[in-house]
Amino acid sequence: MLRTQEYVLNFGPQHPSTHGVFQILLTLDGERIVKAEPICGYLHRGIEKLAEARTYTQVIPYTDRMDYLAAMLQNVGYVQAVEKLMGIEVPERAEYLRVISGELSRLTSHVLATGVYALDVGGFTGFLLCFREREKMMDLLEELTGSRMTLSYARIGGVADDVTEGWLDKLNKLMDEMPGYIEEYNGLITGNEIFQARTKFVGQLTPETCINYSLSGPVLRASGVNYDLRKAMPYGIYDRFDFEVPLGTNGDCFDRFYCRVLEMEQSVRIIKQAIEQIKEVDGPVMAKVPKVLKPPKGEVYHEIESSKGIIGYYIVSDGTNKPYRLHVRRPSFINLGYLDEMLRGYLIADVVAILGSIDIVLGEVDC
Amino acid sequence: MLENLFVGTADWLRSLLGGIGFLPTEIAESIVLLVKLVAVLVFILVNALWLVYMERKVAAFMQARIGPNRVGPWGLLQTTCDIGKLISKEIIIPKKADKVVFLLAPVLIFLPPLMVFAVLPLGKNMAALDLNIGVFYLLAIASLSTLFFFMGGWASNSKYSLLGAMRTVAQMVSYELPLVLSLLGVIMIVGSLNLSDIIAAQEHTWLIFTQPIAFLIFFIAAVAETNRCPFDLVEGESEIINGPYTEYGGMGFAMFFLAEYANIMVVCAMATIMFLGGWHAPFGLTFIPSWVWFFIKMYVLIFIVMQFRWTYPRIRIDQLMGFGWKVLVPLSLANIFVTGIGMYIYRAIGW
Amino acid sequence: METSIYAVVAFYGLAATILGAATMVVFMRNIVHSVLFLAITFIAMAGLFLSLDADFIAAVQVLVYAGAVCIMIVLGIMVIQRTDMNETNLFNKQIMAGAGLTALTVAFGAIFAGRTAWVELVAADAVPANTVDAIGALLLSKYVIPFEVAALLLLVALVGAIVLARDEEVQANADN
Amino acid sequence: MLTISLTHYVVLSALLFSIGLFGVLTKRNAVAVLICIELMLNAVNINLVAFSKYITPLDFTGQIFSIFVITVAAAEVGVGLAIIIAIYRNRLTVDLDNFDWLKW
Amino acid sequence: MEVNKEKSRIETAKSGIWAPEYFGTNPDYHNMYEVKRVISAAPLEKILNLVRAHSIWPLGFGLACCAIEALMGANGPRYDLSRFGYEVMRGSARQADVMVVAGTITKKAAPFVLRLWEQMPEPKWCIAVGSCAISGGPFVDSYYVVPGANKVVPVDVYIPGCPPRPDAILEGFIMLKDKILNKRKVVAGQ
Amino acid sequence: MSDWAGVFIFFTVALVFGAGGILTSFLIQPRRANPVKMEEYECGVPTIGPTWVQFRTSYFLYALLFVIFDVETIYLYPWAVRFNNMQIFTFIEMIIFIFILIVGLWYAWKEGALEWK
Amino acid sequence: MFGKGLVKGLQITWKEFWAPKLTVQYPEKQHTVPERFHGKFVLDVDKCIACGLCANACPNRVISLNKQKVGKKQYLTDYQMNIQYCLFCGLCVESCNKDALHFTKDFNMNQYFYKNIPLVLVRREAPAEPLEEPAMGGEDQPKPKLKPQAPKEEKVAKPAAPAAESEAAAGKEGQ
Ligand code: SF4
Ligand code: SF4
Ligand code: SF4
Repeated sequence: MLRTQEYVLNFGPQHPSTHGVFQILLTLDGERIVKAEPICGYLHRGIEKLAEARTYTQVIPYTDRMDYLAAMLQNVGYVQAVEKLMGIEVPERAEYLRVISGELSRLTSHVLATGVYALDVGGFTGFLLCFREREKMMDLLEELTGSRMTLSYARIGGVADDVTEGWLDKLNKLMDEMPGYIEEYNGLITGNEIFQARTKFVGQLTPETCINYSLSGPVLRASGVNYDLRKAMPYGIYDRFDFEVPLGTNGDCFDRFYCRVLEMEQSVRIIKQAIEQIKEVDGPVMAKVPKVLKPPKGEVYHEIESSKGIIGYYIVSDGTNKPYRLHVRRPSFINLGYLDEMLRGYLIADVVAILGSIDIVLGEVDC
Repeated sequence: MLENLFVGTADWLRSLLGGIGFLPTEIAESIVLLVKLVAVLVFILVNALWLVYMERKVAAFMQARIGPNRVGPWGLLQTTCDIGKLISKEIIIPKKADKVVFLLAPVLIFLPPLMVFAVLPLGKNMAALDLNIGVFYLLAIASLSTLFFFMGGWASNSKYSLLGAMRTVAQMVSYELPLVLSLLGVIMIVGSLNLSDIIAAQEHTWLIFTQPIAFLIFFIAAVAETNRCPFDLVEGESEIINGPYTEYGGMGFAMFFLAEYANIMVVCAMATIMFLGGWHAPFGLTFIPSWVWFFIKMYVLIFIVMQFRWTYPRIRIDQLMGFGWKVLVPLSLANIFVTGIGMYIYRAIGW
Repeated sequence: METSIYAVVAFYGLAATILGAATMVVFMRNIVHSVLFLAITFIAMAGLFLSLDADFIAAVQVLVYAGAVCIMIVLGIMVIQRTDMNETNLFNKQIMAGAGLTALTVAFGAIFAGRTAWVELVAADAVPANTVDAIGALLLSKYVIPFEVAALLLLVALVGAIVLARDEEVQANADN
Repeated sequence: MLTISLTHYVVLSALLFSIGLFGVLTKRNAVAVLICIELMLNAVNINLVAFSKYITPLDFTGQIFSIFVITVAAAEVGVGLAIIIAIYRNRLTVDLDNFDWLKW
Repeated sequence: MEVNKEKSRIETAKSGIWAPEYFGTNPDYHNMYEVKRVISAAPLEKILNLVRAHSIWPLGFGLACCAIEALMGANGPRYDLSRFGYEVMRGSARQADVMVVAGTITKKAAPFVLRLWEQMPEPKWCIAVGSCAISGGPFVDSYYVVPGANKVVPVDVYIPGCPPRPDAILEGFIMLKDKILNKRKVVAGQ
Repeated sequence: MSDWAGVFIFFTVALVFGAGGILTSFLIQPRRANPVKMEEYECGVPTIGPTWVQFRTSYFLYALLFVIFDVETIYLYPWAVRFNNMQIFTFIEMIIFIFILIVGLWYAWKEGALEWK
Repeated sequence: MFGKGLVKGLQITWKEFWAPKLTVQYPEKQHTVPERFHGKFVLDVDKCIACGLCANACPNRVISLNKQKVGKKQYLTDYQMNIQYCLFCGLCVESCNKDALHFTKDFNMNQYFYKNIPLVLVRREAPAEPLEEPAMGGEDQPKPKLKPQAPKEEKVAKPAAPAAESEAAAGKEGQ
């Protein structure tokens, strides 16, 4: 019996909804997907290789450029790895600042993911309204760090600068407003029946697959696996905060999306607690570290929970002031691993929905 | 005074031409007709430009921004600039494309909306033509645009265009049926296909009150027919780039672009005529000219269509087809039954 | 009966369009072009119907033929065409025989037409303006049986076509 | 010459019919044959409507019959295309030159 | 010789394989094919330029970090590129006027960037946003990064920054507008 | 007749408008040929395989259903026009007519012809 | 259930339609740029001792400085930032012990031509004689921020020669 002719469609690299330069070679039968072949590497910049020619401090700005949506989390992951390697104690206040700016980064990333997802399924207004709040957060980040996206705020042994006057109050105010905004996203995007029809029970992932494919972040938690490094293996000072890990049940696009929305609420909670606690903590934001960092020979692996999943830094030091080898476990890349099977049997429109729900960032995928 | 602005002008022109004397009446009539037609053409173009501008402004306002405001006063000339630019932009005819059909599609795409506007009464006695089978004419002409969309997409000979074209055809075909069937209720009540008759029948009660379901079906189907959100799969930016007109640039694209807005105007005007009483003034507010009323009603509908676009996500194609065939078609058939039975009861009670 | 100059012009123009487009339908090498010319034929034919005072039929012609049947044929083509569209509508081996047969038919027609005593049977009345009304009335009284039969015909066509063209998997299962 | 009479329509119809017939006999693509059948049916319609106008303008017999013809034509195209699709699925061709088998 | 080079360049854009020797060697390589006009009158051209300058539709494609700022941020509620009428992001290269190269062009991406550029209809412009697009930026010594968009396409306006603020992007668009309106002045260095 | 002449004039005007637009554009646009430009656009990479691809039957089935129901409407409209001055008998005739077609719709539904494949 | 979310959405957009707009009309007004913003660089020439720490701290070798020994002191003759390679990370500013290098809030570094992009912060001839010790603020001292002149070709062409524009002599400084 004959089937219809299958044909190959280039989905990307220049496509409005591949979140950058990502290409999927879709083998289609009508509009159904028979096979999907993700092609990445359009943004491979060789950051790992470049890091070998830079001193430990100089690598920090490069980590920004991997997951440029949540740059602070990348910074923190890297500097904590180096600190682990060198055994540096980080001042209390710096830890708090890292948490605050890190969670703020996570918020910007999640807000963007929410908005972009709305755009992917066709709701333009949701996208721009999310940007409205993102601008406010970026303002705060900019005031703190001097850059809007590529923050380079963390330093080995602390953070670059203390907060400015009144910054914490502004932040507190924004965090007070956040639940209202999230409510609005829920009204505009989450609660919309068309949106739910588009995303519910699409691209489902079982907990087993998630674990087998080493998926992490909201993608994993949407399938109901309670694994958030901030809770499971608290790093930094995350054990001091009281927050929940939102979990999904179906592991479908909707859950993945909604997990992010819920995580935003938790981030707001963490930031508010941190603001309360940091007021008690005074002191320097930078530990006493030598001008030229020469970690001892050895290797270290450190992972933290970034906005996309677990990001791990593996550093090999040969005793000089430059890393001998740097390798990054990039959650976006690993989360993409199951894409082919996830897409099979769905329609073209679902490609966008599924890809959007994984929330990749190409700088991180290709590194 | 304002009421008869346009009708009066036409009459004046007619008498003027008649006054010349040597022109046979047929020629004079044709000239008047031609003037009317050109007026309608200009009207459509100006409105389409305005609608593009309005769309961008509405979008901006719903998204906490301002929208075009630099070119001309309040940015009013923005779309004019866009069209001017598109005219002077290169039209690329892909090598593998079917060149004649490729160029023919944008030429023809404006035909249905323009021809439909020929019969729409935009005010009291303000139809360029008054046809006996008005409604049927509208539907027949409107059904043509499917073919033109297909031509455009097919001739481009690129996969996204072809996908878009197939989607267009499937979608427009599916939603034309509820559109056609929902109007049956109106026809049953009015008993005529003539648009003037339909409007006249609504002098006291708008048909939206007697035919609410039909209106709903009509409106939804009309939104889908014009490929607007949430049914804008055809040009679903995030899925198949630009659908049938992926390969069109410059004026070819401008034609599709303007035709889309002209189509919105057509369906909103149709809905106004069929269900909202056309140019009849509500609450006896007759001091406002009839054509103003027509405009107000039409623009309210257009605004709603735009708000849909800037609120809703896009529906998926299988859901779209399912919704059309499994919900709207049975519903519109049921509406016919209900209307028929209702009218019998109405007659039996003998009001 | 004297006809106005406009009607004459309209008739000849439309007739030329119809015949020209129909010829192109036959001679086009690309089947989609054939369909597009078919659409032109249909639309011109609608114009012809208008000149015959059959406005309803004209609208039906556009609605059903140009708006629906053409689309269906085009979609049918898209479903069965696997390769390039050029060279999809060629003549078969019997082109000469076909041409001969057609010529023969035309000749016979002409002969018989020539032998018929043509009387200009022209009814005195004009066609009433409101054709739809009359057609509606007639359909539901005089022609009610064909009317219902038409419905049955459509049903049978629908069922038959679906059975034939049903989706592949379903048929594959049925075959096994 | 300046009158358009019934004869004109009949001749037009005959010509259209012949074109259709020629197509039916000579086209290789099965869809093209269907298209040409449509042309022939349309030729019939011209006759029907013309006769209706010129012979029985008040009866509408011709017009109503042309509606029936249109119905039949639509059904015919539908079923015809479905048959072609079914054949295509089995034989991967719609070329009538290859349709010389007697059973599937 | 030149023609051969041009041919190779076209081959590159077709094949999708980065071949550095075809880029950037001839500064004028984008003008190999001459622009043809049926009617070209200076006053008409002036009007058209006026119109073009106020309706620049960007091609919606982002390469890296800068795209978030240049294409999304500048379109966002606060900066609102749409005030100038430049917000109509076209998905298809056929309808775009300006190519905003926002991000790192890698060797894998260069051919498709070039292909998109070539597929854009005349007249077209290019804005390079961010250090990466200007010169390879932070990754200039990487083995996989093309040092600058101007190796691939002719750039009209450079917007340094990593990433630049959306304000700077707006400024860049305004500069492009000035350039379209007043090409000679800009070229002559004011 | 004269009304329809108006329609014809409008048809011509619309055609002239469309053709005029495209022609004007061809007159004033700058053109620059280029082999890559003339290739089809597909997200910036060369396309793979033939571009006129084959589609599934479900598209055709929708069109088929549409044709059948469209033909139905040409019966329904004259009926609807006459509806006001008709006997109950004709209404029942119509119900039978519609019912027959609803059976068709139901059959298509049952057979999965309304499912998007 | 069906319809509630749809109506809610319409309500929200309707509300937003009348809500105040956030847009800052850029060329006329500007959104406030914070103090710490990493924008254009300025060099306080008087403070700079030409130690080269900043150039060393930079991850991408953006800063190229030339110095001459005048008397006992190093005299900065040339300080150019090839900001086309810059990450705007701030490591250089942080590393400067003398607090000579700063960011400004000026974000506009746009250029029409590639060769105008590098920021020439200092370009001057070294004086033949060692200056008097309190020479700061002398009349013929160059201003800290110079109008960029046409820089030397080889400085600009770090990885490869710029391709696009070769025709014009000098470009337009970003407005
Ligand atoms: S210039 Fe900076 S922000 Fe822009 S793409 Fe390059 S690394 Fe990313
Ligand atoms: S900001 Fe960073 S990249 Fe730029 S010059 Fe300073 S250290 Fe170098
Ligand atoms: S700017 Fe500062 S770090 Fe750089 S050379 Fe001058 S004094 Fe040294």
